[in-house]
Amino acid sequence: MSGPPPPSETGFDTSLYERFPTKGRRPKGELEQLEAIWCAPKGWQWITVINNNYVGVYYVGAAMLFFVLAGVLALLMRTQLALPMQGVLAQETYNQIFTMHGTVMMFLFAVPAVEALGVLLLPQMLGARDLPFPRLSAYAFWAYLIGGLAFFCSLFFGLAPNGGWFMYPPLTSTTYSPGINADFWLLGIGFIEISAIAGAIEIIVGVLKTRAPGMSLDKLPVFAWAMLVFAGMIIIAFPSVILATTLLELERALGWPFFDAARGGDPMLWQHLFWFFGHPEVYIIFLPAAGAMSTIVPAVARTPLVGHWLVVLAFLATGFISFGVWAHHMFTTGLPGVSVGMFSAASMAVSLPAGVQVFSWIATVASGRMTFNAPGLFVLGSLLIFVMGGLTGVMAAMVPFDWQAHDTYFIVAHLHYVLIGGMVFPLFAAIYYWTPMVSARPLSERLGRWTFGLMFVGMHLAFLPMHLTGLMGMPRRVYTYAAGRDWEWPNLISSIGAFVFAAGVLIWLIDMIRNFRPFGASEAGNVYEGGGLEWLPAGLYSTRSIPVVTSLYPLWDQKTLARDVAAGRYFLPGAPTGGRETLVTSPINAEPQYLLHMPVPSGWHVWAAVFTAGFFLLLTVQAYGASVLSGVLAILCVLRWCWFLDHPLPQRTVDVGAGITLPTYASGPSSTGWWAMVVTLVVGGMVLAMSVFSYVFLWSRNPDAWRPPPDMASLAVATVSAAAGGALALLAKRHLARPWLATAMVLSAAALLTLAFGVDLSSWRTTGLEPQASAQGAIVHAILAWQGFFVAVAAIMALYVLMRRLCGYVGPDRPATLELVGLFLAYTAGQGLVGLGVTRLFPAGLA
Amino acid sequence: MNTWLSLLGGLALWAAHFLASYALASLADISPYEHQAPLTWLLAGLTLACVLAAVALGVRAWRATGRPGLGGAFVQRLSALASLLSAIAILWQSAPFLWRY
Amino acid sequence: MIGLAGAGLLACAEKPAAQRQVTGADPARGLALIKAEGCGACHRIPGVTWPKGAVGGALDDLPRQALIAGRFPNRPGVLIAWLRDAPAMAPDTAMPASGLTDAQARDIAAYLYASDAN
Amino acid sequence: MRPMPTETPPASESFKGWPPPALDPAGPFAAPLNSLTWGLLAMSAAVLAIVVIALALALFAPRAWRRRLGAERLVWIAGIALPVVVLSALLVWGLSLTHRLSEPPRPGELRIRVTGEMWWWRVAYLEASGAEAFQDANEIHIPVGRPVALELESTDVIHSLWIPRLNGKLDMIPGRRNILRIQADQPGEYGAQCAEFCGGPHALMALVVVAHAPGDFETWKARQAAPAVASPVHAAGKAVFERAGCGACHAIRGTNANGLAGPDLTHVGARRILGAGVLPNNQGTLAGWIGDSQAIKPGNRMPAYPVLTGKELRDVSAYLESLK
Repeated sequence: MSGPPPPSETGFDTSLYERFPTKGRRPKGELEQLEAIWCAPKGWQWITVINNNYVGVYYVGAAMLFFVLAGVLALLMRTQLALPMQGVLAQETYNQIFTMHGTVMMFLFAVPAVEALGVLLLPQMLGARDLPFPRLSAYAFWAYLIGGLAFFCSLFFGLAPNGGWFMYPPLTSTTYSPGINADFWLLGIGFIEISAIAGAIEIIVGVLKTRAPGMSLDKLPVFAWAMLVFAGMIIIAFPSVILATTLLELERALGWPFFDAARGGDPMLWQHLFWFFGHPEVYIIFLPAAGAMSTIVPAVARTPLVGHWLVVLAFLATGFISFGVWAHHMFTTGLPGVSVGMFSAASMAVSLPAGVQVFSWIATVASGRMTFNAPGLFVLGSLLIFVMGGLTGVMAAMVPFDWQAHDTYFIVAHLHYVLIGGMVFPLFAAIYYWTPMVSARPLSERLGRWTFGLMFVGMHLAFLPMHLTGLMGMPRRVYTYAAGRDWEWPNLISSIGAFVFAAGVLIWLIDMIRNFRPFGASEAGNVYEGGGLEWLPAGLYSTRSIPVVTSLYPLWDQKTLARDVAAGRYFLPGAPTGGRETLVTSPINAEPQYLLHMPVPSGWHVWAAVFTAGFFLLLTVQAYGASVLSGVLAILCVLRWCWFLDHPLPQRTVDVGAGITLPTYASGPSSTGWWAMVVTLVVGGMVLAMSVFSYVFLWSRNPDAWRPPPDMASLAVATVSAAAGGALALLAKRHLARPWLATAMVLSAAALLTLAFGVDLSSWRTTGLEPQASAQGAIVHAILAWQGFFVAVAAIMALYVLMRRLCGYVGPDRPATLELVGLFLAYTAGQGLVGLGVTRLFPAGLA
Repeated sequence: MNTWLSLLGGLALWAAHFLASYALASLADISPYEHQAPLTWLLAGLTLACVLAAVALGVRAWRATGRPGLGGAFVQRLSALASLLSAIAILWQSAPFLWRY
Repeated sequence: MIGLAGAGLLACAEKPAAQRQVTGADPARGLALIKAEGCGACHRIPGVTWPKGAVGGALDDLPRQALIAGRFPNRPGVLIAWLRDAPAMAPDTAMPASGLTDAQARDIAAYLYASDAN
Repeated sequence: MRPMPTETPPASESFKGWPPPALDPAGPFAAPLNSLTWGLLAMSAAVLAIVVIALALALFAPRAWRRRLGAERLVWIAGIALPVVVLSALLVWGLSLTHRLSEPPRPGELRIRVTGEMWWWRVAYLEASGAEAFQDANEIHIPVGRPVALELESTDVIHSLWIPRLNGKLDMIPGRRNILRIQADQPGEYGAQCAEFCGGPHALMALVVVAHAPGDFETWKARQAAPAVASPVHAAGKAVFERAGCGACHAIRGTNANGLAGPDLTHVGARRILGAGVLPNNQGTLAGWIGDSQAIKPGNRMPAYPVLTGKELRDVSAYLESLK
């Protein structure tokens, strides 16, 4: 390494890496013990399994199931629109089907599919045994599968949502959507977002904390960079849609007028909240696919990625700038001139990083020897289609052109080009490229070429004419159109194209049925000679030993790596603590910090997912009693699940290989649990931030209707008790030497928070501010409800700590639980203070 | 921690500038004519400050690529380019507000 | 073989009754007139996919009906008079006086009679 | 033997799809949008050509070419420098055009308030002071050559008025008023469509903008402002109209029918198209619509009237058709 070695991040002596690969034979039975610990599920156990290579395959399978289902809906729509004034689908059925097509594709296929790709590939790619919280991603999968299937089945009862995938009120409010159709969307999708956020937390902590030693940021695979930015964007964007669906559900169920113009609300608030999530979501869908492309292109071109660091910068830039473009969906709503110009500028700037990646792929293809196998073809097809979609996107970013093109079939063409070119084709390339890693047989090249051919031709046949129909005046979401407007021939071509595309997908399905054999004893291996760690020979326990990483393409640069890893000559050849474990390393230089003891398969997270799904879906069908019961059961399952956690092992430190010893317990910023709690609180913070935005927005709509806040006395009492509660919670972990005192501090902190919330709520009730009466009443009560939810969770956590104390599980040897509860309670206090400040001091304080 | 700060600092500056100019633009659109000039000057000053800060971050990171820093030359180079590109993006984004006539 | 036999059987569906033929008229022009006048607002007419009105009777099997509007013998002359000025023949009908010329009425009658030939 | 079943409902030339209305401007507000569209299409074609050529070279060019292409330099030049230049130019063009096209209406312009209703358009012609002179439905009549300020509002859900040949689209949002300025250079009919999904028969919510030469716009306006002329011939129809309770939703100026829920029928006979772009306008279609409008435009707010006898239906539709 040129020059002095880089400074150590955690004080770990990197010269210890020279001890590897170790010499000599491994003790007998070490591998067999490893296989016994990471055993495959038998019989009913396949439901309770938590290995990422099982859950990952389930996840990708479920996502592709929803892709095919939504694709069939698209075929029904194209049959209806093939000729003018058809009667194939009744008006109401068509409206439900187009809403479901959009919603299922965006929420149940696109985001889960790329998340599933991450769950399936990241651990092996980063050289970890599994994800840091395997039960959390299993919970996220089961919640997604149950919720998604129930949501899709609403179509068969004619109860599917019919307000468009963006659900603009007032059409979707009670006055014009009295049925529970809209509730299926609001509760179903709001709930699916929770499983997406759970997956995102898992991926952030996984990429930052569980990398193989030596894999510093400059050696982090490009797909892992993409997943890191992808998960970060979910954490910032999804809370906005969760808040929006909650507010609309409150308006529908209790009549709180957030979006009802007559009572002070404003429909534009929904559009702001929805698109602040909506546009980052399409980049959330695009980034992992682009990461997969940047991994597959070097493999099929057999040369390293040109401009690797520029592509990584493109991910970071996309991640940030995509949060500044949301209003380009609202150019035709009469937004004032200046902000429209700003969003137009940002919408154009966001196309820059995409251009960087496209030309990096082209440069990589030029510098290598391209092989036209199935992944190669999908990569070239994706590149071409995505560029065409990106160009129409830049066109639509121009405000005057968007006045003509918005809500017409031109935009339908643009979004399908960008999504199919930017996500579906890369996903199919990824399926063909990585199937040999999980299946005993690779997919067939001949069928792969047929699939690509039909999908490529079908895609252009279907969506190229739509640019024309859009300019010919055909609006979006029309269940039929009058004849005599010359829209017949382009629509007929589009319908034929849709069926050709579907034929391609059908051939892919046949190929999967014939060749896809997962969970077998052996895998087909590195058919396309990729360079990443995921191609190391691996069993259920992932790689036999965790290698030291010295370059970006380890398998290309170290020929003997595979043999040494399989022979157990690196970290963790066996299972020092006799359980499932992996290495936790530091975020920047990946220096080993401690050994993470991981859970074994259990049913609790599956029951928790079932009851959480039950809570939301029973609420949708207005079975309130059963829903509350299901909710309580879900909480109990989660608490039982937590009971397994935070039990330090008898061995305080263990030898993880070549005499290097690491602690087996950690708390504070170096522990994975701490990072997961911080990221969760960022999600809560984003919901709070969007609530404050909503509060200011609704105030700006009619400032004079705003009533004065309650008296200062209640403000003072609530502020003091909230602050005291927060301080007590943070100090509790310092007094673990006397467990009873620490527990008492946590309990009193929760009590103080409840007191603060009670004072806040009652003082607002005394002012007579009714939530149904005005927008102010609605938003103030919404902020109070969100704070009340957090105070309730804080109370449950405090009681949980009490239970732990009664069983003797609170002591100086295990600070983690108390530390995390302290963090949560402190955040709740902070959130209470912000809520108090905003609702009482703004605008009264300014006057 | 400062590695992350230097890597994401430029882009965070862009985000802060975006939120500020969105708030000022909304304010400008609903406030009477005589308030337009001071708001424009306010944003011009803010833009200048953000651009200078981003460029400074970029130069500091560029100079650090020689010295062995945490995360090595890769992160330093990334931070430098991220900050410089953020400066350009900030200028780009203030154009609609500053050039309104 | 069975398919061929089946097709053969289908071919001998009974021919439309000979006497309901309108000579010297163009059904295509009749269809265009039907659409221009908007007869679909009240009647379901073969060849007009939309609108399919439900105020008047369906005209799918007009050639085989014995009576027009349940009152008059179904012959070309009567149908043409009915098309031109129905209220004169039945004061309580909802069908308005269309003001069609004789040639236009003949084209429409030709189309309606030929409408179930396929 | 029978012709292909392509039926053509009211093919007034305003709804012709070819040439594409968005590329066939007929007024000063739409012309710059058209030139911008062609400019953008040219830019997109050029950039796509660059990408396709680069990709083809990368795949099939001789080794020497590919080595030059396969360096980070390509990403810097084609991926960063070129787009920044192109996008900056587009931004300048876009911002200036946006600014020029969003000027507020000048005083003295004709003001028409168009309110989006669930699946039809309420059109109110306003005096200079803003007071409502008279109401019409599903049609906007404007004088040629003069800009007209359409004040767009909605009382129920979000709609969007889009007249492709005269200007871009603008949403009608409850609780807000947006101003869409249009101007037609030639007399004629210009088709318009609701562009924001408003539930139910959103697909059948069309509108016609009729541009008159200045002379006959005044005569049209005068005749429209006048109340309905009660002719004795249609007394029977008028009686049926009152007895069936149509006055509860519809208004006919000059009679005691003053309902506000439905469209104003004072001059319904003169409308070019019935049911917001759905049916040609004659006595037969009026009878069909009154008899059972649900069969024609499912989900619309007008109930069916099976209670009327044949003669009553004929009388009331004759009466309405006479209201020219």
